[in-house]
Amino acid sequence: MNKNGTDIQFAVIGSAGDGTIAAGDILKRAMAGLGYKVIAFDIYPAEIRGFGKCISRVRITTEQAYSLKRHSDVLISLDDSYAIPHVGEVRDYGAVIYESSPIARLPEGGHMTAHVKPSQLPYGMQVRSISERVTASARSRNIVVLGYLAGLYGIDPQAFREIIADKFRTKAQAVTVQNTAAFDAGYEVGQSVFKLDDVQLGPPVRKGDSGKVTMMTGNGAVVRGCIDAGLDTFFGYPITPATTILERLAAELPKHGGRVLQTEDEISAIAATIGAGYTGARAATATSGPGLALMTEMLGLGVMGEVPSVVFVSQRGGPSTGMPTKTEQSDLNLAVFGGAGDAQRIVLAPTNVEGCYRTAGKAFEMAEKYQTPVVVLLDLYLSNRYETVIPPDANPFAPNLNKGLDAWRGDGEYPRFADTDDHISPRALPGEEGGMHTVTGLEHNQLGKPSDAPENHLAMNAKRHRKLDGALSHPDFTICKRFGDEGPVDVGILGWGSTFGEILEAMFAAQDEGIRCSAMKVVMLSPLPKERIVAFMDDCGTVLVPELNYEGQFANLISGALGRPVTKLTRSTGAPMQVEEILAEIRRLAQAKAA
Amino acid sequence: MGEAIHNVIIGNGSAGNGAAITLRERDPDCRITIITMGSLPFYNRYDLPRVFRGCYDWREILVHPLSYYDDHSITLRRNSRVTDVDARSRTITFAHNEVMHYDRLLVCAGGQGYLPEELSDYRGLMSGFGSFEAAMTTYKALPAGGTLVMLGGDMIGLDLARTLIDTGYRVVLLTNEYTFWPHRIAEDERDGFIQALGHMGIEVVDGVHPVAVEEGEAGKPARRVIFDDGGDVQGDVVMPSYGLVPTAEFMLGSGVDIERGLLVDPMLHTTDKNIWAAGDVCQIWSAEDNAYRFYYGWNNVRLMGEMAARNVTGANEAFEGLEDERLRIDKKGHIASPFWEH
Amino acid sequence: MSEPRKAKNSRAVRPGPAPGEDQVWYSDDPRDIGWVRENIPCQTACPALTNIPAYIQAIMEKDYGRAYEINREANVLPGVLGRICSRPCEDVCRHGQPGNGDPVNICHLKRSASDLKHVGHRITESLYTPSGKRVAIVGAGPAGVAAAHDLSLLGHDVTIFERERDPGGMLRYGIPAFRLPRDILHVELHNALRLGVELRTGAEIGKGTGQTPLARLRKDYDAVLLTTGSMAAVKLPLKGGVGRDDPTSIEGVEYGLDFLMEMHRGEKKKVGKRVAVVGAGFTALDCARVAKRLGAEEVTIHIRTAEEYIPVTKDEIFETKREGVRLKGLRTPVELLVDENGALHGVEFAQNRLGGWRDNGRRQAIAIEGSEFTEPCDTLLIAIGQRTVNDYLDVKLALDRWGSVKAGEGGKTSVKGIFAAGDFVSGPTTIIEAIGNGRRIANGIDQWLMGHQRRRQVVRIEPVAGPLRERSFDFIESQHMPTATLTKRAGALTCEVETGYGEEVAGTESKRCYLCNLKYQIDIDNCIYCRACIEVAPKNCIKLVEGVEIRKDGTYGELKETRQWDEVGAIWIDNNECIRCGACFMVCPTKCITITRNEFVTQDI
Amino acid sequence: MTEPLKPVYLEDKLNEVRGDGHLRYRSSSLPTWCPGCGYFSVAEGVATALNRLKVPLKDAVIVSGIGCASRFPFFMETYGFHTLHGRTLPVATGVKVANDALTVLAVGGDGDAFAIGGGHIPHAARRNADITYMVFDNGIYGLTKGQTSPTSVEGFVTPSTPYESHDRPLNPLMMLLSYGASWVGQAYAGRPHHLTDMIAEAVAHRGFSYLHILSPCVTFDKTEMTYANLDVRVRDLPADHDPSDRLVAMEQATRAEAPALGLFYREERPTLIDGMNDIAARATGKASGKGKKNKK
Repeated sequence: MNKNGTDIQFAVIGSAGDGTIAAGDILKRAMAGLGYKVIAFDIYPAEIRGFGKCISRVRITTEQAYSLKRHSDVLISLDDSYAIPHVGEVRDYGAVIYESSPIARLPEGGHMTAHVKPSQLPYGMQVRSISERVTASARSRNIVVLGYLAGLYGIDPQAFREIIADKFRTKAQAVTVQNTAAFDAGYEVGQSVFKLDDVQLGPPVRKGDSGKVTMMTGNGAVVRGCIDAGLDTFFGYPITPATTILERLAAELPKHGGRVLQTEDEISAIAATIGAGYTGARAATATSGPGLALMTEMLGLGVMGEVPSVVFVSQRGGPSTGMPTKTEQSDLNLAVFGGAGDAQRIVLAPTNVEGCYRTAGKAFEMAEKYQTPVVVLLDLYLSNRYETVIPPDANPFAPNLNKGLDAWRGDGEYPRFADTDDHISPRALPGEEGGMHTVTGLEHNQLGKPSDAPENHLAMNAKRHRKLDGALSHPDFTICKRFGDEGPVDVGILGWGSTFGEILEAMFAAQDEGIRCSAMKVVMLSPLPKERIVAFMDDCGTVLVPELNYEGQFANLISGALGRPVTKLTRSTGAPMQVEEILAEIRRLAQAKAA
Repeated sequence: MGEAIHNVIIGNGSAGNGAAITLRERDPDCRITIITMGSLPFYNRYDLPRVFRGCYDWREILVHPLSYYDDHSITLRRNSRVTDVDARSRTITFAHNEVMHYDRLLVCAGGQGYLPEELSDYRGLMSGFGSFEAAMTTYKALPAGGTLVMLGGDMIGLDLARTLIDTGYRVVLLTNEYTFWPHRIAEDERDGFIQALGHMGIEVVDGVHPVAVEEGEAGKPARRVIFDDGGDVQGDVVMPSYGLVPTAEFMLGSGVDIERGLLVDPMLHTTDKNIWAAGDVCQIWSAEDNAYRFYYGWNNVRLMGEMAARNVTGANEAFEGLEDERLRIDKKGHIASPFWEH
Repeated sequence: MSEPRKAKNSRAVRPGPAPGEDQVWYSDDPRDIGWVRENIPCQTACPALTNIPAYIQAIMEKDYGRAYEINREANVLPGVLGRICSRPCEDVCRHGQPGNGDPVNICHLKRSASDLKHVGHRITESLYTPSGKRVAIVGAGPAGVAAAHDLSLLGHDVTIFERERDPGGMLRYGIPAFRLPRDILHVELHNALRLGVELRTGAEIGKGTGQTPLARLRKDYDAVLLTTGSMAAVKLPLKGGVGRDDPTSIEGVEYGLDFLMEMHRGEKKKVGKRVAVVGAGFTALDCARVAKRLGAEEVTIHIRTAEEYIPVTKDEIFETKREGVRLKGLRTPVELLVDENGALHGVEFAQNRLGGWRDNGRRQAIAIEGSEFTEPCDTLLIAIGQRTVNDYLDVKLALDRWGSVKAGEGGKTSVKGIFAAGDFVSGPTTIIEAIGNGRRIANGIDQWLMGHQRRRQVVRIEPVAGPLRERSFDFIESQHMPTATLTKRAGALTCEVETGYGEEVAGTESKRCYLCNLKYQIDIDNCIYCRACIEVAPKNCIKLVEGVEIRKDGTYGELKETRQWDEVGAIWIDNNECIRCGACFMVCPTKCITITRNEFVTQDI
Repeated sequence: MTEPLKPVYLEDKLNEVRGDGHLRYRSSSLPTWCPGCGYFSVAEGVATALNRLKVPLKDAVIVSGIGCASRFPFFMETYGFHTLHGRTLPVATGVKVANDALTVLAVGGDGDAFAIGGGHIPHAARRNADITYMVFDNGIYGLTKGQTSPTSVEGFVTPSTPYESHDRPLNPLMMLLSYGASWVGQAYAGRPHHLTDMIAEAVAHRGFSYLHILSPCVTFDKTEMTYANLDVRVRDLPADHDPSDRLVAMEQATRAEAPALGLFYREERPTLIDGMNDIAARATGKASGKGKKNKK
């Protein structure tokens, strides 16, 4: 892919106090502003500021790309001790930029120059002293390096200056001035340096809709989706990597008439969300695996009480506190099965940033329509990764799908949990005349009264499960989709969530090698679109399921639900899957098939 | 088994690389580190005029493939400037504050272009040709068919001048005692050689003494060289070519004897038992001349590197400069220097 | 004012404040003395112990007069030394250490204090009560003048006997005016001697043409100080010219020192077209530059060792080369080549190799047999050194093997009441060494005359409210000394080459000084070990330490660093690395960092 | 007249520090808190206090939850337990009940204590479990990078309260005084000596001791609970303050704008273990009628 156009990946590596992530952020925003397609992902430590490795990788392309590359073209080291192990990730004739005058006396091998390979091009610069000279502080080293990068590769400095101004908007004016000066100082040096590597920035491609192109993270897209879907209330509690949903909504939602509250914990957050849902508001919370674990009890209440609520779950490395800043897809079991009792809920998993937007909005439709909690499964890699996207022209989300009191025109007592043709009950909202009822976590009958009669529990369990079947054909929503070769193929790949980007890139590469293959993304994980998956599997000689967890939770879900074998490809390192890993497995399966 | 002996070579030119491969051949187990201030692997500096013949990619002038260093287990440290050598503790300190230990040190740091002190204020207005980067910068500064004003000459500069004339540029040469550096020219031969320069198409201005360089006026070429008699000459690029002076400053205070360059015996051994030197950086005692001598040129320098490496690894052989260092005039009436044969 | 307090002879720190100095502490603790010695490298390196950070701070505050006075306390000729000092201070300046950039131009700043002080500036001296003692000083060179000044300040009656027409010694007769303008020299010499010193010029002492025997002086005065310097050229026997010992008997050959001195006495000097200078000191360079100005076309300095080893500042070498003088190394002159008319036409040199290091810190050069070669020249100036002259002595004094007088503690010679100082004792050194030595010996004479020590050196410790510097100062580039253009210099023997810093440049340069007399310390009692200071430190200057080495002399040695938290006894500022930027001071949450100004002061006993 | 400035001699001070012995309470790894963090002051204080009280390393257990403050056990050489967010006190209570000979310290930040863990504190306090609970209050969430916390000032602007926080900060001292804590005190990281004294006193107290420590977050709070602000705001409790008078203590605690440093309230009453011993005694029929004091 991208054989003709621009395809460059930058990796900024440093420690948490170096402003590594901020540098990556400015870089990707500037590049998106210039009109490149951007995919970017940051890796940062759980440690307190000042310690631990941070990596910000930014891939810019002119053709569509679906994931990051294994090899970076340019490595920018803000801290050699962290960046040195990553020198190998720079391709031949790629560039390595580093501090040429560290203040500490280094032992032999302690400096980047000891590690840059002959095939790579070293660029040393006096980052720290330039920062100190220009800003009287070493803190702007990251900005100095960005300036250098822009000067070296001839990137329009204005694009950076605007982003820098925007980034430090909330700070004192002097901060912006200083950082701009730091950028300019670095730029001047970069311009004067003789460029030796063959990293070339081609012109960006701007299509007709270029003016609308914007860059956002998965979490940012969720926020946008929430707002477009008319989210009324949001309750949240900070937890990596979902925190930014709270933060962004705290900033944005009030502008659209909604309310945000930071509660004292996840238990309180989901409780408040369900309380608001019960009252008729579109309500949501966002958390990660540990928060979801705390919330499962309350999610059970949502299922039992048939109260709409949306829970965005950005997965990270587990179990327990696990690896808070590392990505993983290991909360599938918890999201689909977690909680007490048979508490089926809708679980959706978008595969890219644009999908985050659509799924977020549709989650509210579904929660409302099917009167149930909806869990939207993201993961750190998707939540935090940036992609350039084109927002839709018109708001794609239905404002109100509540089957209201109007749907019930019977006599007698209002059956809040009446079993109907589509098993969805008419729901009255507090404040509505004639719809007063009680919701409880206890098993109850159609009137909402507690009942532990065996036939009642059987019937109500069936009702609560069968109403969700409607979600499989929810309008304007892709619950799964096939890519690649049509008809019978040697290798089929089933994927979900953030890993699907790598799956697509691997599948395209395999096709280039002449392997017949296709891939299917499954967005709706519960209830599972069994028929569509079975049809796909029927076409495939062998089925590969790559995912980021140890057990193969999705593979287990599929083979458990369908009784069919699949080949697992699991990785639980905390890092995203590599395209090459999937490709190698496709090759292996294709060869095995041939033999 | 103890740790492998660490042989460190400062300098990534002909001498340093000749030394490295010789060391590797003679000791398959030792550690070899080449240190260079440049950012490129070993390339042929004498080949740099090729940029005027369309060679814009540094990979084309590399002497070895990039895998060479890995294949021979040679560590190449680029962009690394040595600021200090401590012969007592056998450590090297880099400008980037790293400290490296060596067992045996081979200084092959070469030379750098000399600029007379009286012109030092005008350094910023002059171009260089000492590295690929400098060569490309000069190339870019010179418009097609433009004029290069060369101060001095020297065999490196004159080699470039030949190429420039071949490729359609003008070269104005202000001659002086450095014009035929490093060749020693007898007084009575000089006029003949100067004439030969003219035959080659070089516009020779003899007997002037430049004292200043200025930016050209609007609409005129970019540079103006002013003489002590008030006269001047104009060109797009001014390039000083006054021969080389050894890059030996970092060795001051190391404990090794230095005059212009590192003083070595014919075995290329410095006055420290663990330090050898080779190439343009060293002044070799010549028993024949009863004087310390420099030896220049690709072949001499490479031979020195190899010889030093042999002596590092136990040989005890004296270096003798190659014969035929004399400047000649060929059949076409052009100057021919053994310095240009590499 | 109360009278000066008397310190006891104990080692204990004198407690309590001096009058009007509520918070000031005076200490003679070896740790404090050692600190000042090691942490203010410039002052320690200065033979006169000039309080350099203090005067640079004064320049920063635009108080040039005070800066001048601080200088003058150590060195009575700041304007002179600001031009021609050999600058041992700059060699050790912390700003010049690896990674810190270039040393502060201390000498240029010293000159700027002198140049920029108010035209109406008046010098201040606190005088001692007259002692009634009389001291004769022989020689009005830098050592003699410095000693005369201090002795007269201490209350003694001083008379200087000078054989030349004017005072100044080497300053006036050895250094060309393009390096040291005579009006500056005149004013500062005058100021040094105006406290009642009687100056008798044209007054030769001792044997020979001397009108006054030394023995007579010894009788007439309570003490006699000999500061007659090293005013003769070191002889260089050279073959050639029909075996004559004295090469100057050949036309075109002169000793450089004599050449300069004769010129400065007013003789018209001439040189040939091609001038060779043999030697490697300031005199050699001066000779070459004078020769160039006198119209020589080709001037070459021939050095026995190499350019790197000669005891001259890099700037001086650079300016010399800029004026067109060439330096050639590794050669020793062996023979003069003389034409049939007896005039010089060339010098034969032998090629040298470098030998070991000599005691005086110079490299040895060893001629290689059979390596002779010829350099043509019309004039040869020999400037290979100076020597002391003792043939005027009519009193028998013990001499060393170089013919210099032997002087013990306090400058005492073998004859009671006769003292010696400066180059006359040590052999040729530098002006600043002569001045420093002159002052020290003056102190010794004072002690001898009065029967007890009247002054001593202690460390004055004074709290400072804040850092006085900003981090941004560290990025100021070294300010170049502006020089006269080459065309202006050509042929002009009195056109000063260095034109001096203007006020703005001096201010800029002064900010570069790290003010190493400021001592940054962490009060461990209040330190919470939070490392906020380390976070902001620009260098590896704040350390986690387990202990500190105490040397035999009671001073501090190396800090013992550790990364083991349970061994960290202190977070400590390593003042040897500290560049006094103040960043740590600003950030400390418990304000446990203190700054004090620590400097040597002379205290009355 | 001001005191003349005495020179500080490093080795004198080092000898003092090393002779003191508190360094052995530190672990060998350097704390990973941001340089300048007030928690360093607490760490130093705890080490010094435990040393002063001669608590053997093996007999001390430090339990923490989640947060910057809860990193604390890693930097001490004693037993430590880094548990879950907000669940510090239940774990600490478990430790104490299992072995009442141990000296148990519970530590955490203001979020851990009063947000997710807020529900646990009243219960630990009223039980009078013999635990020293130290809350390092920096008024902000450091680990999640700067959101508002239960003790953040009203009007605090953080990423999660971009239009200012409208919540009133908790008054932990008032809470703890009303929860029935038997020892309530306050200290400030910027006054290390006083902090150390207070820690020593809190640890020495039999029963649930609550020490509130004002400790700036230098990374995320540049405006409110900074050293500069606190230096000006803090005051000492009045010299005649009676720590046995809960109402007077509450009156002092209400003046949150000028936090008072010192011991607010102290009472001696049977601890959780005393109660358990009493129940055990009653159950086995050996009741003496009154709860026995637990020997330390």
